[in-house]
Amino acid sequence: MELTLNILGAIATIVLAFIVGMSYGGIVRKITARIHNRMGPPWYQNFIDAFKLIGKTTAINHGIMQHFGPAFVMVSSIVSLMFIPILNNGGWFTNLNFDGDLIFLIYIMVFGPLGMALGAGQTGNPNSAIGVTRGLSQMVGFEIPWVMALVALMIQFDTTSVTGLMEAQHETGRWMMFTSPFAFIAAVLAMLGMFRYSPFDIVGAPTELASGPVSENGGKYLFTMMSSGSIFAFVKLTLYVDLFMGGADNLIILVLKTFALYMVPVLYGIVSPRYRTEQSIKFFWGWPTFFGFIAILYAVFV
Amino acid sequence: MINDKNSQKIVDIIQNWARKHSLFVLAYGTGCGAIEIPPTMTSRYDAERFGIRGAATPRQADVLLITGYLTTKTLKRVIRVYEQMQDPKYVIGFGSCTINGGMYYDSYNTIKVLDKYLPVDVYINGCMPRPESVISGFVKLQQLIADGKGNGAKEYKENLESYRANQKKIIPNWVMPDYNW
Amino acid sequence: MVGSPVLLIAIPLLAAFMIPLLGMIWKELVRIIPGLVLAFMMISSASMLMYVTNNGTIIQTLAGWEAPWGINLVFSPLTAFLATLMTFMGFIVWLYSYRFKRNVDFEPAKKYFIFLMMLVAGAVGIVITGDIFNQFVFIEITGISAYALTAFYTGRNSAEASFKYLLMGALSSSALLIAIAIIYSQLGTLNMADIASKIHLMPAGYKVTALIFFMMGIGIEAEIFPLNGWAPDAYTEAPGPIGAAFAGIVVKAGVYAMVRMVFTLFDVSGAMDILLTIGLITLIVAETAAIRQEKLKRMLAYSSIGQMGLVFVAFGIGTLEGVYAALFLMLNHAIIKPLLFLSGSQLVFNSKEKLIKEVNGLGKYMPFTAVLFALGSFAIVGLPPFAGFWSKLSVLTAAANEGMLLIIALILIVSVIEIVYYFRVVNRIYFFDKAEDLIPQKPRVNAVIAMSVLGAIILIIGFNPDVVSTVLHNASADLMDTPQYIKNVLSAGQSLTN
Amino acid sequence: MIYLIFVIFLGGAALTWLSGKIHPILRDVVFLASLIVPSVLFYMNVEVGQTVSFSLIGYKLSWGINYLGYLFSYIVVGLGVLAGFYAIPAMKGKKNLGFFYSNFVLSIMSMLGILFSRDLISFFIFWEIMTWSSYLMVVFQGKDVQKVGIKYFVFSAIGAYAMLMAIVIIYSLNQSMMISDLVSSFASFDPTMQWLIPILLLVGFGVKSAMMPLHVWASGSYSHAPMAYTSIFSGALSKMGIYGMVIVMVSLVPIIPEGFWLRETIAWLGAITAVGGTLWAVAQDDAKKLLAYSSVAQLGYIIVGVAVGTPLAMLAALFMAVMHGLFKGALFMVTGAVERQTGTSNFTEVTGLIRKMPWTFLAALMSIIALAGIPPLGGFVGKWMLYESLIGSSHYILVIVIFFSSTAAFLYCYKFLFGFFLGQEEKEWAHVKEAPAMMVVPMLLLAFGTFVLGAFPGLILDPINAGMQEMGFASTQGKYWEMSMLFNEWGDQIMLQPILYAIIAVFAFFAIFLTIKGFKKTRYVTTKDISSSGEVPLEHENLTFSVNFFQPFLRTVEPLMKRQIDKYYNEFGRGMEALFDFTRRVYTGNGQTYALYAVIFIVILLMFKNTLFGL
Amino acid sequence: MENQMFEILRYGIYGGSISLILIGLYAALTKRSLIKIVIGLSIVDGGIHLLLIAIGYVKNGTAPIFSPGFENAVDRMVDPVPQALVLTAIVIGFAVTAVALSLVIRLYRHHHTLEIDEIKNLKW
Repeated sequence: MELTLNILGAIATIVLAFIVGMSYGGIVRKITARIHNRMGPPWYQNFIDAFKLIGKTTAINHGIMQHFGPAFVMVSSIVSLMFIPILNNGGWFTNLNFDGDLIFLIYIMVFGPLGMALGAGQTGNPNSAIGVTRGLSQMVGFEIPWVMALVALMIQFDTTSVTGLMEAQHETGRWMMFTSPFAFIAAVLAMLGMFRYSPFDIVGAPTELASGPVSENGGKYLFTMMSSGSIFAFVKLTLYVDLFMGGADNLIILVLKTFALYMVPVLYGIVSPRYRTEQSIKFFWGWPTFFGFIAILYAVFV
Repeated sequence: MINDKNSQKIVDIIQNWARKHSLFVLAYGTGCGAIEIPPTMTSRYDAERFGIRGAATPRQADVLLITGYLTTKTLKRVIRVYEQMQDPKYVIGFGSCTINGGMYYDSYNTIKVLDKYLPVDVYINGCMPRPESVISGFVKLQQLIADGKGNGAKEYKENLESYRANQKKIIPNWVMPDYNW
Repeated sequence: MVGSPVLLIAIPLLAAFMIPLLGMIWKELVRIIPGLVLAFMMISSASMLMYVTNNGTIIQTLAGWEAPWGINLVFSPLTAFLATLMTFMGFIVWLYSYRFKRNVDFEPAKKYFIFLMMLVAGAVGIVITGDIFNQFVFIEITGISAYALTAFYTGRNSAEASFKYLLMGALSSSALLIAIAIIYSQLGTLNMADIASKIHLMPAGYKVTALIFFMMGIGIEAEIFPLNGWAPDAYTEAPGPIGAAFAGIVVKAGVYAMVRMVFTLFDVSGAMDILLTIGLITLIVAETAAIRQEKLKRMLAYSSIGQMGLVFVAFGIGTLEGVYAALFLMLNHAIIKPLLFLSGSQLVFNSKEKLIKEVNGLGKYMPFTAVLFALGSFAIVGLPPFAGFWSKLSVLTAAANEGMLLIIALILIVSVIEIVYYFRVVNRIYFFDKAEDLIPQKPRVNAVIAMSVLGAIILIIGFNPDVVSTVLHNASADLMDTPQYIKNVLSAGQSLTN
Repeated sequence: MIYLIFVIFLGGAALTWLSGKIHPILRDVVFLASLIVPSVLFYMNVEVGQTVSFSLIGYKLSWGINYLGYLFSYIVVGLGVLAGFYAIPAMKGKKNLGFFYSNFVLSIMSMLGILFSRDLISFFIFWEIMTWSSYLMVVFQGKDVQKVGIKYFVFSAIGAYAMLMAIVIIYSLNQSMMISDLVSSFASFDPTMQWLIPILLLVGFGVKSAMMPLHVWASGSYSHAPMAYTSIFSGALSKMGIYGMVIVMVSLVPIIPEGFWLRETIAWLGAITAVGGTLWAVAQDDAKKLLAYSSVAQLGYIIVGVAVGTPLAMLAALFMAVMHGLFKGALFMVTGAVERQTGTSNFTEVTGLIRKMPWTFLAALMSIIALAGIPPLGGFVGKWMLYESLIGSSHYILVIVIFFSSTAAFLYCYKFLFGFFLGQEEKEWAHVKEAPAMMVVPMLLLAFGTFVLGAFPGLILDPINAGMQEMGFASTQGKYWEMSMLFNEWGDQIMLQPILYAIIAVFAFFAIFLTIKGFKKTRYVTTKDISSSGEVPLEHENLTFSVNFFQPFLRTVEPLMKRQIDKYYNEFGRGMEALFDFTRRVYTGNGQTYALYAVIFIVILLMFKNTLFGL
Repeated sequence: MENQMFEILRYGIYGGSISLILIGLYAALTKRSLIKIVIGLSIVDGGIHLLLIAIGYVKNGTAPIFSPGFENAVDRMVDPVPQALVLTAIVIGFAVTAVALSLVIRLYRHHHTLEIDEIKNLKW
């Protein structure tokens, strides 16, 4: 019985993440359009796209890795979702989150890009492989400040568990973005890269690489990629909210907080041109890393 | 349940609705008409409000937009791109050149009637067609899809041999992989 | 016990002069007689070694004159050990050079074996004599036969090498004579034991001067640094087995003479440090020179000099352990370096310039020789489980027990250099392509036997060093125990009259 | 019994060589038997703590195995036997195979001997046997022998002689060669020696484990040895350095006053090794070189763990050592298989083998996932523990450095998979077949091992725990997670099944979804059928992207890679050779000069006799 | 007086022999001709032999032979040992010189010169 409930809860979580993530995507398209002084598509446009992609009657692949690549990506998204506390008090969305810690999350989050990279590699499309190399290079860039921020938190609260960090946050009663501001700055700057909006969209660079790693994926493959991307966005946002913004007591607060956070990379991206790979790596190893370093010093000495 | 005709119909209706509202366009800029695509997509005319969106590769695209005249040299590529697209897929012939050759009616190296080589679902008349007419063409396509009449791909598959014959007439050295479907 | 000490000198000398006569009877006797003589010497000295180990030193006086007056031969554990080693090496060299060149004429073979006999006799004489002038004579016998053997090939280079050797040798004999003159003028005796017992009577200035002249005189034979200019040339130009004989026999005799002088005859306090310093300088200079050599035998020669430096370092440590280590090193070097010379000269047998690069790829064509050369290289750089490792280890422990960390470090650094040049050659033998025009020489059966005996000894000592440790312990104790030596000789406790 | 094992090894080595002259098949059988028989005897009959003692020229020697050695013996024997099976088809048709196989056996014997040594002398002897047998393997293929082989051997010799110096110093202080005596009396040595001995020993072990300034031999040697051997060279032999380092770090360093600094230095050296190795691995175009540098980097992590030395860090390091043996062994085998089937191991030449060599790919994929430290495979467990231990012991900057390196490792991980197996299927490699089963099975077994250990790390953590307990750590049996002050939610559970289950469930669901959805309409197309702007790539057109693979990244990190320590060594070597060339000119070749030397010698001695002879 | 003279003479002989040694050494070290070098070495030998004899000499010495009428001359006998030594040394020196000269001949055949500076094929 408990198991059934757990599974139901997990499914509910996934559905929630899917819906929220997809809606955010649509809303972003809408906002972008408004900034461009356009009408833009409806906010549910992404759902329509996704549904259409399922409805594609044919699909091709170049081999087993391309076939299963999207599944790898999905594993990364959903498993990390399972290990992240959605709400402060758990409830329906508890899942496995008491077992999760940050190091595990960092690594399981890499699982997806690797799967995507394998799928992209198998297609034999040079654009895909180039996109992948760029993506991996950029990942080396933004992971540094991100991990520095996380390490700063771990030092400060003596735990690597997400739930542990959240509890600590509750005890102090203040959001971590205020108790450890430098870590927050570093993490947010790293987040810019994580979401791959411009100026860090070199990976998929539409006019240059023909959408990069996914350029050979259509139909169901693209659908899986897209929905896992949406879930993943939700995962990342929730994680940030959990860590830096005190988590959320109910879904509405969660949505508000994640949405507010989401606007940072989106709005920054809309008004930015695109960095080359070197530039983006150098960007991440510059100020964000510096802030990360300050955050660690702050955590050690304050 | 899938075999049940009625339910299949319902599914079709829903799917067609989705297809109609989500057109990923591969704008193959074959001729001068390509200049009309940017205004169509950007702020002034904003095709995205119809769910029309650019696609980067044929694998992801639903609509192949042939913008203008098609030289014999480009035809091969266009056929290739079309065949790489996933079903269901649609072709829009853009401008007079795709209908009857337009101002290139007597050119030795353009094809005159696109329909002989690819199953065109919607023609957009004009030389050049303005973005308004492009959008109206898309709306027409959406209607066709909603009615379940956007069957260009099916037609192409059924009449593949005649299409191939026509194509091979234009393209002398035919070194292409066979159509996968 | 077979034979007696005097026979070890008399028989080979006699045989040396009998060889031409016997050769008239049957030409093959020229080759066979030396073998028989050397075999007898080997067996005899080995049996006496066993006797000495069990029963103590044998002192043999010649012509009935008692110790301080007459000449006596001392067969103590140390000298017995060295004599056995030398005669054994002599036998191996004979075995190897039984038909050194396939179509060598009668005349050269005759000369070769005459001088080889004299060389062995002289070297054994240096070791077992108890009289410094007698020792001088034996040094000269060894020297003259060595000059002649160096010039055995009639090429221009061998004459040049021989002349350099001779020049230095003449200086050496002069220095020795001067030293003998000084000692005799002060103490009026030439017997080693007698000198040792009276040395404290000698004024310090004379004593040191005599020691210095001795050091120079014997140092030339023992290849210490500034005096060893002749050595690389002689090793390079002498026939391969003679190079082996130099490394295995002559130099060992020189080293023995040197340490007997420093440890037994003179009680000069600073001599040990001088020995240590000279040894260290020799080691470093020779090994660094070896790394840049282009000729194989010349490289081996420098390596040999370097090893002698290491032996002197070990002696210079001055403790019983140091002496033990030095003797162990001498033993190993006397086995391994001849193996290298023999197999090395086999490898470059058909090449004109005898360059290192001419051994390229010979591992495939001369598998046995190449394996033995590689084995020798592995052993001499001190890789376990081969013989060289144990001696290196004992040197290092001896030095460590005296707290000489810097010296340990230097020895080890030099060992790295050694590894570089030996492995360069081994690599060339096995992993390079053979030069087109070089025809590999097939070793003859006797050469193979000679080399494989040495190889087997290397393995045996390597896997079980205990087989030699008793002998070495006795020998080192013998060298360190001067009063016992004096007592043995002067009282002639167990003298043998003949 | 212990003697018997080594006698069988030695005899097996000799017999292998001899039987090679009779018949190749006999040789293979003898070879395998001489690997397997002693191993079986070892596991059946030898128990921990059982020792035999004997004495050799005055040194008391003793052989026996302890728990730590038992742990390492798993790597040595397991990898050795598998690589032995792998070697037979892999080396088929090469020359001098008798030599190769007997050396192989000797190598395994020497490694086992190191683990058996309870005294320093036999430790050193086996160490040197290991060194030269591996050296002979490095130069076995005869390419670039002088450069690579000599470099390897010189560095090994420097390490070994540093170790030998430490050994003789220990002997002079202790008059005993037993390791246990050293450990018990180390505290009574004077502080200079307490510093000197561990540093010398660490230099020795650092060379074998490719620690930073001593690592320059590694890339060349790992890539030049036959791959069948490199899998144990990198997988097991380098672990001997780690084994020694563990002993030093645990038994000696804590006793040193201010030994903290030594720990920190070694840890930082390890971290720099990891970063440098990773960056250079990313820059390689040859699979062997890539894996070689990757080994250097992985050993860097292990060194960090050993040097930090908290119980969790030690647990992590030992776990990673075992894991590294598994996955790096498998990866080198994969490279060997690819090289055997295609004739090259260069990424710019080989592509798209996934459908030609699916099983090899599977092994490569699993090993790479383990290497990258991605859950659920075993590599993750080690990295996880390492991070936690570093954070727990306040090595914050070190964590970042390690993390940087392991993130950058994804780059070369992907390069390896992509270079060989993914990408365009070129016509040139159309004929390539899957490697023989005898090669594929060992690497699949190793790869599967990473999977098992990822799900059930307790299997190997228990032996590690036994080894650590023996070295004086408190028992951690059954509470590995609690050791981490940071994270103990998993209580006494030593399995990571929740992760595994979650991953498998999700993966299975979506794999099924992707497969079933439109099953009939899902088609496979060739890799030439890509959206290349409508252009039809012809058969001979090479569309593979493999040159300058990570150019932007490398351009970014160029300043870091400019400082190549190899260059300084080369400069130093050249300088020394010039110096030696100069000094040997004292031998002018003129007999008179030599005579003059003699006169000068005697004059100097006579002039300074008072000072020199202490009159 | 006579004693003094004898001592002076003795030291004169010592000095003479040492100067012979030095002269020979000078010749061996500075002369470029092989023949002269060999001659120099012989001179050194001669000096040393002289030195040895001088060491053994006793004032008004007689031959160390016990013969009728000279039974009490033991005190006046010169030391026989150095003489024996010198005899041996002379023989050895002779042998060495002979070998040296034969080598010189051979070197001359090959090099057509006696300059020692020219004969440096083997070096370093």
